[in-house]
Amino acid sequence: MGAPLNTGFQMSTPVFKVDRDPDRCIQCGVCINQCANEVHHMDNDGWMWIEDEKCVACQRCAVLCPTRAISITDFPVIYRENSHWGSASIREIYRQAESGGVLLTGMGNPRPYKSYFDHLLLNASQVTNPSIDPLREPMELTTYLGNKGSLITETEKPFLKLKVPIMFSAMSFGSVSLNVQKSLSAAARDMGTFWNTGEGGLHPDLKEFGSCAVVQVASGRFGVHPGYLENSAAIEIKIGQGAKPGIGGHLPGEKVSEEVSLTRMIPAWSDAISPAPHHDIYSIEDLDQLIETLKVATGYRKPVAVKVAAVHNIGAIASGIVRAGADIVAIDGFRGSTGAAPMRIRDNVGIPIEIALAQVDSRLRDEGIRQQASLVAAGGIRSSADVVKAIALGADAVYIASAALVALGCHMCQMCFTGKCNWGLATTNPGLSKRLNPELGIQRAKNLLAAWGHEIQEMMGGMGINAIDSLRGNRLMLRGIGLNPQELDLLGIKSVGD
Amino acid sequence: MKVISVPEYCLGCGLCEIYCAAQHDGYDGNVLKAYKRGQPTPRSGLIKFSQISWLNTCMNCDDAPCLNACISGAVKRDEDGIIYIDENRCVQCYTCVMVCPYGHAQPSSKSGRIIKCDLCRDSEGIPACVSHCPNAALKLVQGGAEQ
Amino acid sequence: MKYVIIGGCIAACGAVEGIRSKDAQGQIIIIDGEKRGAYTRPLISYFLSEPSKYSDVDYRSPDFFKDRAVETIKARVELIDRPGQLLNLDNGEQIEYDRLLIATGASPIMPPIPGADQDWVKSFYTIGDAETIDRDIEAAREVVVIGSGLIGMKAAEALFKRGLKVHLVEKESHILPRQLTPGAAVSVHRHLARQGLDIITGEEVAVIHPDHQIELKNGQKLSADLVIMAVGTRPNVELAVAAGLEVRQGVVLDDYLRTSDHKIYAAGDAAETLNVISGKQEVMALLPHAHREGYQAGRNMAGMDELDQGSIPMNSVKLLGWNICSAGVTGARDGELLSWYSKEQLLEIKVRENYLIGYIAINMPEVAGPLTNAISKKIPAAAGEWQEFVERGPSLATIPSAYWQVLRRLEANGSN
Amino acid sequence: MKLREGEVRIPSGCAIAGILNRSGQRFNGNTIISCIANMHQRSNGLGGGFAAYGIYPEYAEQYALHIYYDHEKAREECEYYLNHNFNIALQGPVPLRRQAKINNAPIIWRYFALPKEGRLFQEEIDIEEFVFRSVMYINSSISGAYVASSGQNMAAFKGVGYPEDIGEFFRLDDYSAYMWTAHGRFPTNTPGWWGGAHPFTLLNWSVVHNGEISSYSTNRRFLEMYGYTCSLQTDTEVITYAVDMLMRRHGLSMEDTVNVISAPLWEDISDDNQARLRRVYSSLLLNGPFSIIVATGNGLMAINDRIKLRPLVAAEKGDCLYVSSEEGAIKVVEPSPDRIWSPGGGEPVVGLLYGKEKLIEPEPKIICAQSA
Repeated sequence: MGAPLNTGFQMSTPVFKVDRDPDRCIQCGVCINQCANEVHHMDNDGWMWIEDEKCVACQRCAVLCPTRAISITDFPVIYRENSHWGSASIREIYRQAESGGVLLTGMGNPRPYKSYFDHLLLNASQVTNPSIDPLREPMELTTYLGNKGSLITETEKPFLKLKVPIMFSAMSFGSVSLNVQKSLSAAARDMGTFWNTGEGGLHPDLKEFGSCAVVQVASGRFGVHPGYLENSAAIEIKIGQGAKPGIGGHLPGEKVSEEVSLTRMIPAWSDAISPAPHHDIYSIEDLDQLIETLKVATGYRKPVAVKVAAVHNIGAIASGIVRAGADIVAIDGFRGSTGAAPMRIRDNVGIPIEIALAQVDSRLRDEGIRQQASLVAAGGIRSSADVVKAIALGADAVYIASAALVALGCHMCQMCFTGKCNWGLATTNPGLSKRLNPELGIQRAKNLLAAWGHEIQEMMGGMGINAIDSLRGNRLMLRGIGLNPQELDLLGIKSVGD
Repeated sequence: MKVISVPEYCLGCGLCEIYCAAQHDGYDGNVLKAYKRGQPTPRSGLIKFSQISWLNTCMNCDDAPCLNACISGAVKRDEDGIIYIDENRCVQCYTCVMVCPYGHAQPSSKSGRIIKCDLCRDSEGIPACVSHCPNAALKLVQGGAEQ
Repeated sequence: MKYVIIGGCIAACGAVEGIRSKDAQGQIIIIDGEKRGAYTRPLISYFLSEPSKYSDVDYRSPDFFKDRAVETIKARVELIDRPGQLLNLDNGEQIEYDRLLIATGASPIMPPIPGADQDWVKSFYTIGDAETIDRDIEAAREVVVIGSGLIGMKAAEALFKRGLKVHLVEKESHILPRQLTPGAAVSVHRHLARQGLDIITGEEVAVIHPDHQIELKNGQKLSADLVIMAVGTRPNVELAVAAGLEVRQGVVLDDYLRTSDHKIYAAGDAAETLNVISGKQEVMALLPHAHREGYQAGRNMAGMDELDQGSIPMNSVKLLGWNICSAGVTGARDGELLSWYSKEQLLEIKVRENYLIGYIAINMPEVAGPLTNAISKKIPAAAGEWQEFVERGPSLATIPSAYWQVLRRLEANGSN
Repeated sequence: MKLREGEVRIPSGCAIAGILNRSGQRFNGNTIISCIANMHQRSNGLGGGFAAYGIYPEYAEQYALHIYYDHEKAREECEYYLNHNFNIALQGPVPLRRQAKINNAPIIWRYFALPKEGRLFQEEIDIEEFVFRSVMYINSSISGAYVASSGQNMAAFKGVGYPEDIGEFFRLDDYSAYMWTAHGRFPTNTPGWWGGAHPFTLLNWSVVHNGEISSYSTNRRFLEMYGYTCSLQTDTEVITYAVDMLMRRHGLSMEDTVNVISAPLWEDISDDNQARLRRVYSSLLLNGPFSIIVATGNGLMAINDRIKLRPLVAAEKGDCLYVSSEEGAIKVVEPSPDRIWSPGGGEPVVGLLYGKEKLIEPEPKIICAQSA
């Protein structure tokens, strides 16, 4: 059994160094009142001091400092590194030797694995056909998600209509503040797309945003009740998450406030732990039953999505999910983010979304069942170019979460699990969560979608395409750069120059 | 016009006061110069009231008590409806202070004369406190408060 | 509609604004016996202290009346002919009115002290008085000010600033008896005395001898080149009395600021208006009130039927660097007295059943405005909140939350 | 090694033209040759071709399979396959006029044939589907063989060269048809392969096309899910298959087919059927610049992409309907038409033989998606 040491002594030096330029500091105290980690201090006699070891480099103080007096750098004392033992490895061992615990972390996999999006290039029209100017010509981004069927004569299945092929991915109330959900839900509504409740129920304040919500049913069943399912646009069964495939959700007790507890229907201030598997899904036929159950429960009026993490055998898994009756398959790549995950899982489990997506799309086409379900790609989408690439690889739409949080102010400090998010996002502390004014948040999120929408239109216009439908699975619009033949084959694309 | 606070989203960070002070007295918004070279004085004070806070700005009341009470004509209203202080006329009787329901108009610690929010009427654009609030907790709105 | 206003000062200006806020066309005539137009009476002490700096004491811009199409007649009214709705002027003219406002103001009281009729015994009430005194003190070294009300105190301060030796004689037991409690008066007294003012309280002037000796009732003698009489004012109600209107101390008004003749209104220092704390009609001769009453009377004369909201006694004065604000009830009998003080600061509040009914704030301008308003708007606090306000240290952040809620600063949406 | 068309996708510009006599009166190939020759500048000598309807009245019930062979071995292999599956009424080389401007022609044979009853019974499919699958098989599995056309009472004549020279080469003045379509090509490299020329045909369908379908990969991958093998990598092939799938296999009306391939903008869609069509067949929206003429034995339909990025002109004179890339080409053969107009984007020009109501009939069977 691990146990904390009986000393406050720490082997490691601070990770970051916080510098205050005395020539610029006016002792206004903004840094002090804004740092939830209590890095900055001022004594009654005006003496200011800093605790570097508490700094997580969230940049809140540096951004708000009116005189730009604060700078945060890597702490200059480096470990005696070698190419195998990096300073992070060493520091993590110190931490574990002191705590005896699993290392927790937040946000997405930061390790330098290959990012395939960065090895894909897009096409543009030259001479043989005209590019289309999106400022002068219509440029359609409208996307429908669901089981399209193959024939017009079939009864139409329920679907989601997106005005922009980007949805906000699952972030539960609890992992993020209510103001984050208020921002994203209203932005989704205004922009004609959808947000996702995550596994945390729907807060009463957000009832009116149920019609643009994908409500999640996950292994903990937190917040799930008939009214929750009914007040939704679609239901998503969450099997796995890209940041932590194979393990359940974990909301640390510090974030389970009274409101969170009511919304999730769990005790306050206790850890909310979703089981690793759904205990009613031990195989694919069980998934079939749960999908059918949810459809019956909502009168076949709502599409049911299944979200899985991108893992090794994703093609076959996705095929099984479609055959089990899912209308939408969401695949979450290994760059996907989380509010809290064991670091080793986040950094070492799963596969890239680009490869997974290409494999799933091809597999479903090979099996002739691609029309039966829409594909939503998630996990590490950073820009409109990533969106275009994902759609060209075969996605119908994408989920964004990290990008949405960054739009709301996230500075990627990866400390979501502490509940002390200085930007008021990954926290339920009222004093911190008020730092996101939804009025601003809504506009920022809307701006992001609008900006990406414009950029997608520009790229489509360049390719001579004026409907996003014609980009979907249009892999001729992609070329690989710096990829080996096997990677090109897996992605189903040609190399640049070919 | 007036600046109103949204206490629900006021962080109490105090940037409004800092930028307010730096906008007046000829500092022209230069915070560093104002605080390193001068004695900047904010026109509006931040009130931290238990869990919440707000900036105590002037409501530019329609029937402004300060304007009615001023014995020397130092409190004036301009063509935009902004109430401001003609410092040269202020005799420091503090009658305006005594009648302002918000406790907004206050004597300057430097001159003893009254200073108050004038919506940065001498500068371009929206008031400094509004434009520098990191959380949109301050808004410039039309209309004055009833008194 | 033809409006006539007797008097041309603060209440008259308010009335013009009030009438014009509803009636842009009606004829307005002001009959003003003063040589000078509307000026700010409290400024005369500033003028006296530094005439070159404070020569401009006008209340409104020179074109104020002209811009509002107001005709001014420099004359005195001799008689109000109510049945005929006529005014007889001392220049022989007769003016008809549809609505009449009596804004005749007040006059200083000259007590019957032997020797008070000498020409070096002055009142200090008009700009004319101030100009005369300014001339007379060129050669003077010592002055006695009788009365330590606001006028007396400001006169004493102005003369002190001019370099004269000032003796202040107050018959009550402490200075500013209408504004301060004995306790609060002590600190102000000390502050002024430390600066060099000679203050004699609980004493009266018996005789003003022609040899410039001023003899007190206790036999003490003061010498002075000049004596300033500042023992108070009395409403100018002679016209109202002669016209048969109801008059007590001032002209008696109903809730709409009408006299017993509903075509005739009154406002300002000559009138009795509602003191919201006492609930009684009183003469509260204060500049902000004069303007407010004039404004309200003007609106009602122009056809509105708006109840006068009343007001409270309040004062703000600065004496040799110290600011003293007081409002509401300061007398000893009413409510619970809570006090807070630190170096050169003092706050006394009077609380009755969670309502603030009075305060004295010395060098505490931060909280004065909200306290005044809490009294005049009768905003109740929760039990114990006023006590907490004092115990935690008075500031805007410790003012009872109920107050801010009424001002809508604590609402969730924060909008006004 | 240079890849031939079918192994590489080649963008090209083009001229197209079509003439239909709605009363069914036949006329020889000189008219359409004059028409397409007028647009000489729109081709570059690297591809030209024609589709002719009504040319084989004596074998009207037979499927006229025009097949190109790279070598005799391919012919042997293909004929072995045909003999196994079809009863062949007549076979032989297509009459040609050898002349200097046309080189490197493949071996060109034609077969008038009907599927063997026994084979149809074995496969449990209808006759058209059988022919369709046979064509797919020959094109994808018999090396060096390529089916140029496979319809009834019609044929495609196409090759590498200017269209007027190709017409000369195929002796089109010897044929009479009630409907001709033509194509002149401007590919951006040297395909040198006759199979890659237009029109592209399948069963009675023929398609001539000017443009580049930016949605090619999307359309192709969708069609491949339904058993279409896109061996040519040409846009025209994809268009033909799309129309075949929608109209023949899924039984959509002509209007609905247009609502798929040249779908109106979402903002212009008001009725739910149109919206539904876009949702189900969003992957068959032909995106990018094109003008096409789709023909069957019943008539033709000419249509532009939905924002009209390529030229298309139509004209009428008496029983005759003319469609062309350029007005001038129509005026060459009909100097005074009754009506001449330029159809808007996504607005079809339809011409049918008198008495016909649809491009294909009888009511087609609906054949569902099949797994590979």
